[in-house]
Amino acid sequence: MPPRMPIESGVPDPFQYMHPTLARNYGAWKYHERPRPGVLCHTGDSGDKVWTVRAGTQRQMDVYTIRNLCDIADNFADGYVRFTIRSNIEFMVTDETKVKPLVDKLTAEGFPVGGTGPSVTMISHTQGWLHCDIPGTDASGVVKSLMDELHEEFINENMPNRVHMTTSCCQINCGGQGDIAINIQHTKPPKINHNLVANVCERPTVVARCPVAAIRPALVNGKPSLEVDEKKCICCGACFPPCPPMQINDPEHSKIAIWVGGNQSNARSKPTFHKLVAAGIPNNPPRWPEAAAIVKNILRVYKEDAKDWERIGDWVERIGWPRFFELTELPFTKYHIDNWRGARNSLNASAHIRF
Amino acid sequence: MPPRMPIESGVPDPFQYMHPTLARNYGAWKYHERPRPGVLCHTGDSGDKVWTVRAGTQRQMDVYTIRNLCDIADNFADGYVRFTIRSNIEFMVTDETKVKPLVDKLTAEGFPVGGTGPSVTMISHTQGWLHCDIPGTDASGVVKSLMDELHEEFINENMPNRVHMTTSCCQINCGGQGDIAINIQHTKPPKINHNLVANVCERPTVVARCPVAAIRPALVNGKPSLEVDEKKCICCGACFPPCPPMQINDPEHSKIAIWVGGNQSNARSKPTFHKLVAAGIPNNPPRWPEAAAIVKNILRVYKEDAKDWERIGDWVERIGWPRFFELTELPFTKYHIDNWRGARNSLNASAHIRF
Amino acid sequence: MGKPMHNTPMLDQLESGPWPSFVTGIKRLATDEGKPYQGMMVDLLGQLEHSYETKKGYWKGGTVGVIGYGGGVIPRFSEVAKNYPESKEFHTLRIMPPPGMHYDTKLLRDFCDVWERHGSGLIALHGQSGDIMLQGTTTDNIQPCFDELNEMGFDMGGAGPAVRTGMSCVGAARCEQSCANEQKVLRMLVNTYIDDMHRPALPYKFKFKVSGCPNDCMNSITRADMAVIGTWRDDMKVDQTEVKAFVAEKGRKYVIDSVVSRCPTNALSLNDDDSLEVDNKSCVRCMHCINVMTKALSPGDDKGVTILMGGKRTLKIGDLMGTVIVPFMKLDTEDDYEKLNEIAGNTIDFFAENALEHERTGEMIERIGLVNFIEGIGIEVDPNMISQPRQSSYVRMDDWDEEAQKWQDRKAA
Amino acid sequence: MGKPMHNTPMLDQLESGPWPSFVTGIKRLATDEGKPYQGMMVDLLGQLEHSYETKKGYWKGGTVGVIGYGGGVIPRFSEVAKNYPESKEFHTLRIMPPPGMHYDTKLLRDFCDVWERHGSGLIALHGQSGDIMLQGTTTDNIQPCFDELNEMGFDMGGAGPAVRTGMSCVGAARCEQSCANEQKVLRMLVNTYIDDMHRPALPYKFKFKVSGCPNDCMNSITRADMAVIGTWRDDMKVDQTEVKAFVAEKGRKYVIDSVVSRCPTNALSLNDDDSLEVDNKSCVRCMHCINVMTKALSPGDDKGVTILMGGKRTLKIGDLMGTVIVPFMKLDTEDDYEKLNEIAGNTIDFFAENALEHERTGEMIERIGLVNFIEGIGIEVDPNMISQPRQSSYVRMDDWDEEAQKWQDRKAA
Ligand code: SRM
Ligand code: SRM
Ligand code: SRM
Ligand code: SRM
Ligand code: SF4
Ligand code: SF4
Ligand code: SF4
Ligand code: SF4
Ligand code: SF4
Ligand code: SF4
Ligand code: SF4
Ligand code: SF4
Repeated sequence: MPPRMPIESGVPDPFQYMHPTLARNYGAWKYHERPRPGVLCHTGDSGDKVWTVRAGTQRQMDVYTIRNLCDIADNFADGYVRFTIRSNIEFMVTDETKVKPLVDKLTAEGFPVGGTGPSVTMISHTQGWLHCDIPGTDASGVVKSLMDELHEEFINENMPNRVHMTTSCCQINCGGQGDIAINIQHTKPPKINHNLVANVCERPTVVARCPVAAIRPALVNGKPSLEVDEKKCICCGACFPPCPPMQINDPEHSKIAIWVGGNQSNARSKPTFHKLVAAGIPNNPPRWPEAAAIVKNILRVYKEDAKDWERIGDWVERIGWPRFFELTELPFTKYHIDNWRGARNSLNASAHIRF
Repeated sequence: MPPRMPIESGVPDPFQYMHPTLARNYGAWKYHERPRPGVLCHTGDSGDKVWTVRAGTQRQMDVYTIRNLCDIADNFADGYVRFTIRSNIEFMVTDETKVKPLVDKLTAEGFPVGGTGPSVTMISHTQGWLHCDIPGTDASGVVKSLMDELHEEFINENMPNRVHMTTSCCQINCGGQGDIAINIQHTKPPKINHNLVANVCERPTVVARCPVAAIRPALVNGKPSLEVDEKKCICCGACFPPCPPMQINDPEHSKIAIWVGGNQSNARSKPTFHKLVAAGIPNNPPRWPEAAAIVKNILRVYKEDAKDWERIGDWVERIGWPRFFELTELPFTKYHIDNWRGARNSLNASAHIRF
Repeated sequence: MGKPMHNTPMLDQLESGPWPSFVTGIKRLATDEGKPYQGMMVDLLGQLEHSYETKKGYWKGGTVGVIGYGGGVIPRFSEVAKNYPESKEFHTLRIMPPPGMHYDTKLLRDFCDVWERHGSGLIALHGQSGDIMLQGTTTDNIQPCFDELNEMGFDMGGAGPAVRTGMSCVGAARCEQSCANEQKVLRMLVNTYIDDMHRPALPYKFKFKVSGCPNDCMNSITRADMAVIGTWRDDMKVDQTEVKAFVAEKGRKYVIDSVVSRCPTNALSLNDDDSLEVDNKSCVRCMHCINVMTKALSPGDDKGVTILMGGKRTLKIGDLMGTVIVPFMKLDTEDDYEKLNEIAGNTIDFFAENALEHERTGEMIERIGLVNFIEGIGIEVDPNMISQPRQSSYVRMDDWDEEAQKWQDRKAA
Repeated sequence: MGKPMHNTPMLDQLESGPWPSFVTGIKRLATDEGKPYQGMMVDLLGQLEHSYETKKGYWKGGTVGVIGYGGGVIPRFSEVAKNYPESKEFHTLRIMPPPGMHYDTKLLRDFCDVWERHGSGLIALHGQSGDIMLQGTTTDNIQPCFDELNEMGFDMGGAGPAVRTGMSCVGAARCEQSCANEQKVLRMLVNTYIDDMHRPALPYKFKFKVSGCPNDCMNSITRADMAVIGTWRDDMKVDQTEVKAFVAEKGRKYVIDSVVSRCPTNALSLNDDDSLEVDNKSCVRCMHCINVMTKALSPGDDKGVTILMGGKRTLKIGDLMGTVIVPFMKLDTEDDYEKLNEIAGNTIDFFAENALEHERTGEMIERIGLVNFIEGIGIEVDPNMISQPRQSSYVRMDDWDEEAQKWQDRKAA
């Protein structure tokens, strides 16, 4: 039998799987309301209304969990669902009376209903030790630990504005920019296993990939290997994927860093990158209590101090970084001051000071 | 006779020359008003009032002009004056009835009274052909030409906010940042007079000074000289002061460029640098009509379109650069887009677009 | 009886707490008597616990694929297979979902069934690039599994130096802010350049993301090489009755402080009669006021899209934002879509020819300058591309006059 | 009869028009029968006309000075002295004025008299760095001229790689916004480091500028290596009666749009009763609202200064802004002033030792990084120094814990 050649069908047509009310009102929605946390109600130009119930998932789901969600959709929500970019699942119903039973059922089955409006929604999520070849931590574990602690903030809408958090299990950062980002930060140069370099690494590639040109070819014990200028090395880990013997991950020295103020939406200010606020945090499975404490503390202060519609970044812009560090009691260090040559843009070139 | 050694007296004490009412109320002023263009009235905590009459000068004054101003001060203003950073002269009087005669006298003597509040005040001013060793144009002439044309805007307060303009007669830019800056812009690499290089230039110094490393030592006709890589050269003119045989000034190719939106004050936004809006403008003495026309046009549009208290930069931030180019009918070119590696900060990284 | 479980005291701690637990899910699979994946999942848990204990990962890459395609599978081989032999291969298949991630339950059940037969039973919905990630199978199972999914109408997503799986927001399907037909844009772009997805030959990855409005729920500006974002060109729609109702409900002070003062360009003014004045020429379509007063305000009727290019995350020169390349284009007719397609095609071609190995579009633009890039893809300069003109006089502008003329000619045309 | 005038048709055109004409002034000197400068000014006009015709400058530098000092004279020798012999030397003396540029007429007349005897009769009030510029004299006349001025109590300004003449705004002498004793700060700084002005031995120039408030009428942030700017730390003063009067006069809409919405940090809110609420913790002391409502609002009582360093104009790496080095310090006691003096001294020392030749402080800071600079001058990190913390994770932070401890210790102290 000749091999089966793929049908290059590409991205499938979504309409075949879309809730019929969504398909019918496609491009003709008028406004929305949030009758309660976790529930949206969209009204179409046609007068049609659709209620969406949003619930959290663990993203990496076993088939039983998925089938359970399908059962719920079949019984309570016309048999359709969609997923959000943050791995929340959404059930659409056209009959308002179905909302409460659906919410109750999801809650009973352990799927928290929430994540809408000014809540802390699901943390976006990368692979970690479960699957990636270069992770410094386990994204799924960090997220599970944090979401357990933030459950109340997920199922309520008590924040000043949406909180979009992210995780990344290495400095490549597959997780996105976040209001708060919890990311691996290496603090020591890679340790080289010189025996393996010759066989496993494309040496010119890895030399070229180092952003600060800290790697040079070298003969070690008579074998062709690599050498790292530890003074130059910024511990970014870029050398590790193309050259696994350049071990950057370290149980002790791969730390967690926390960044705040990333904002991808264009609402108010232009999109902004998140900024370093805390580092040197132990990478401490299975519950990462030190990282969780800092995140919760930042959220608490934000919740107390920010005004309606201020994202974390907007809030800090208003109150200023000095006050952010004061309120959160996080230490400010020389590492917060950017030091590359173009960093001038991050300096305060004004008499704008808050007291 | 032994040589007289200097008394290193430094900066003199100003109180000995200060109007007594200013000295008496030093540090204790309450508020000010502007009873008419060119006139300020400051009220002290003591209840003292002082009227200041501001008039334009040509900055580079002959002793007769200065003595004339002294006569006016003696006759109308208690014998005291001060100068502003923009070479305007200020007369202080404590008696309101003296204001009008003083204004009339100054006007009669050809010193325009104005430059206060939302007016176009005197353009700050550099040396040019009158004295500097590296000028591409004559600052005094440019300023005289422009101020003649802007006279009405100096003696009235019809602008949305203060207009602070500057000139610079080479790309070193001794003139400051300006709401509008009228500056020399070289467009061709320096022409080297190889016969003179060996004698006149510190060759290593000039090689080091080039910001893009375009200069290298070379033997020309057997003599040690310099060579410019014309592909790299950005025509900045930095090589000319230390090496006059590298002639950067060119009657044809040294052009005028106009920049807008420089703002040194911290009011509202942080201080900002001015930005290129027009270049390739002929350096055309004695009246520089092309440059003057562009400046006047920008001011006209600003005056028509800006809101109260918007400096030129604030105004453009509100309406956007596309609209600035639309309203002024100035061409937008690839040269407006910055091209150094850190230029990313000047790109529009958002969906913020105005229509 | 199935394979016995390893001791997993650390992972066990992740079973408690109110958030759904991936550990519980994996354990369910590991105790799923008689299922092909049971042993694999037992050892997976073992290896994962080992990672938790030692704080290190134990997967390495390799080469695994399906016939006809050069990418889409993320191969994983265990470095500790001696202790955890059954999960020694644990490859992931990336499958492209319907745009907007809409599913009926039949489809989801079908996915489960296929993956129960050929894989681990563990599915991630979805990966950060939007793929359905079928996580964990052996080299042998890849081909039959993919064949079944492909028969169901699904196709492999991107991996390696290739066009990648794209994402689009729920948009027109359920959002009043939508200014674009997100799914159509996404499908057209990815499906036109599907060859560059399935046979990776670009210098590096290339991602499309589509958001229906500047709220950018797909994070396209920071995470896509080519971001397409819906917007509008005419005046926003203002329902003054709803405005007044909003002011009445919230109070003037609240409206001034939360809406008017927060407009980034001071384009809003509250009139003394509680109606709202909008300076549409200064409005930058940031969405803030529309978000807050969604019943009173909405996007205009003359809709289209903005295109930004060059966004990416950290590797090599730090995070880069996408920047505006096409400030506005209509997407009404098929010709309009064709034009969009061409822009994408020109960009991919230019990228293929000019980027260095392992260099993203954003890094390339940074290296060669925006002007060279847009000239290369046949786009003309526009002041919307910049937040401000150059501030440094250090530039050579010999042919200013010619360049100025180009602009004049365009304006006259 | 004096020397005949050259033909100056181009310059003549600059005699018309309403603005005072420098050409008319120079002509007056050139026709000043019997004055020592007459011939010089005739030829000066000739050379200047030649420049206007040919669009080129004809001065070159050289070395001229006064006994005891290494700088302060800008020597100018004509390259076209053959045609304009009497202005073949045309040096400028830079003399430091009283801070705030206050004069009585006697003093000005004295300057005129000295310059009539020893120079060209042409005086620029003032140079862009604030000097009284006595423009145009011969090498021989420099010393006697300076001697007379020095006897009058005036001293030479800066030139070359030296501390330069400084500037301070009119400030406390006639401005309600002043938060500092500008003239005292300026005199102290310049006079303490006067040796570095008069005997140029720094890597490059070093400028002090002082503004009494953040309106920065001296442009200190963009034009000084060390900018000292008055500000306040407590709450701004609000006279609610005047606020209400202002609202009554201008209307609510105007006040909202011109004051409230323009506050850069949304620190203002107009109450429903037309009083103004100020969030002083968020206020950045930008001055805008105070400028607009000068009767109603004013700086607080707890005054002091902010210090910024590194501002300069274009040469070599493009314009640089000064950046915050000391967010706030009091200047009440003599000890406070001494502290300010020390900061300046440490900075000049560090600059002298660490800057490259012809490198300004701003360029040095850019090259070595802000942190190395502040450590070098003995200042500790402060979040007010930055507009935002780092955005790139590419940094080595091994000793985070130690650095964090330093902050904790400072906070505890
Ligand atoms: C469902 C989803 C799109 C999808 O295709 O899946 C979505 C849906 C909506 N977004 Fe979103 N956003 C979704 C992810 C995002 C993201 C991306 C992300 O989460 O990583 C962003 C940009 C994030 C960022 O900037 O970091 C995003 C930025 C916004 C904003 C801007 C918020 C702001 O003020 O900065 C709005 C406007 C608003 O809040 O009214 C918005 C508004 C909305 C509205 C109200 C639009 C509408 O009228 O229907 C939708 C639901 C509301 C709710 O949750 O209350 N959406 N939204 C995503 C839900 C994620 C989740 O499960 O929590
Ligand atoms: C006299 C002078 C200071 C001196 O020591 O000589 C001065 C004096 C005053 N300035 Fe100034 N400024 C003076 C140069 C400047 C400069 C520097 C310059 O002109 O190059 C700036 C910064 C320029 C810049 O940003 O480009 C400057 C930025 C301001 C501002 C901020 C304006 C803004 O909105 O951006 C104010 C506030 C205001 O307008 O109320 C101000 C306000 C004032 C006030 C109202 C302060 C007061 O309460 O007395 C003074 C006079 C008012 C008037 O003209 O209406 N002054 N002022 C300078 C007059 C220059 C001239 O002859 O025109
Ligand atoms: C699976 C996923 C994380 C997740 O759990 O969701 C992921 C996982 C990996 N990413 Fe990623 N990236 C994933 C979305 C992203 C995103 C998010 C996005 O697409 O919006 C980004 C940031 C956006 C961007 O493209 O910059 C991202 C930026 C990277 C980079 C850095 C690229 C760069 O130019 O800076 C690398 C490194 C590389 O490719 O060399 C990378 C590399 C990797 C590799 C292939 C690691 C490697 O080089 O061996 C990871 C494979 C993990 C595994 O075992 O499956 N991944 N990666 C996401 C893809 C799932 C999917 O197909 O849906
Ligand atoms: C006279 C004056 C212009 C004027 O007409 O007012 C002036 C004139 C010259 N400047 Fe300047 N600068 C003058 C204020 C400035 C300012 C303004 C300021 O101080 O606020 C600046 C910008 C601020 C700054 O310091 O960056 C300025 C930035 C320069 C530079 C560039 C310095 C840099 O680091 O980028 C040079 C080039 C150099 O020194 O190598 C320069 C060099 C020169 C030289 C010495 C040209 C040279 O290298 O041979 C000029 C001598 C002209 C002459 O024949 O008298 N001049 N120069 C100003 C000094 C008068 C005074 O003492 O009061
Ligand atoms: S962030 Fe790093 S470790 Fe985590 S999935 Fe992405 S590439 Fe792998
Ligand atoms: S960790 Fe980064 S900086 Fe260090 S050697 Fe590797 S690639 Fe270079
Ligand atoms: S701007 Fe240039 S030409 Fe003009 S005075 Fe300054 S250094 Fe001389
Ligand atoms: S003009 Fe500037 S860039 Fe050109 S050679 Fe001279 S110093 Fe270098
Ligand atoms: S990006 Fe805009 S159109 Fe798309 S879901 Fe978000 S708010 Fe709606
Ligand atoms: S959409 Fe944004 S920019 Fe436009 S008026 Fe509303 S708040 Fe202002
Ligand atoms: S800087 Fe401030 S204190 Fe000094 S004159 Fe200007 S407004 Fe007055
Ligand atoms: S001084 Fe500036 S920052 Fe402070 S309240 Fe007034 S406008 Fe706002």
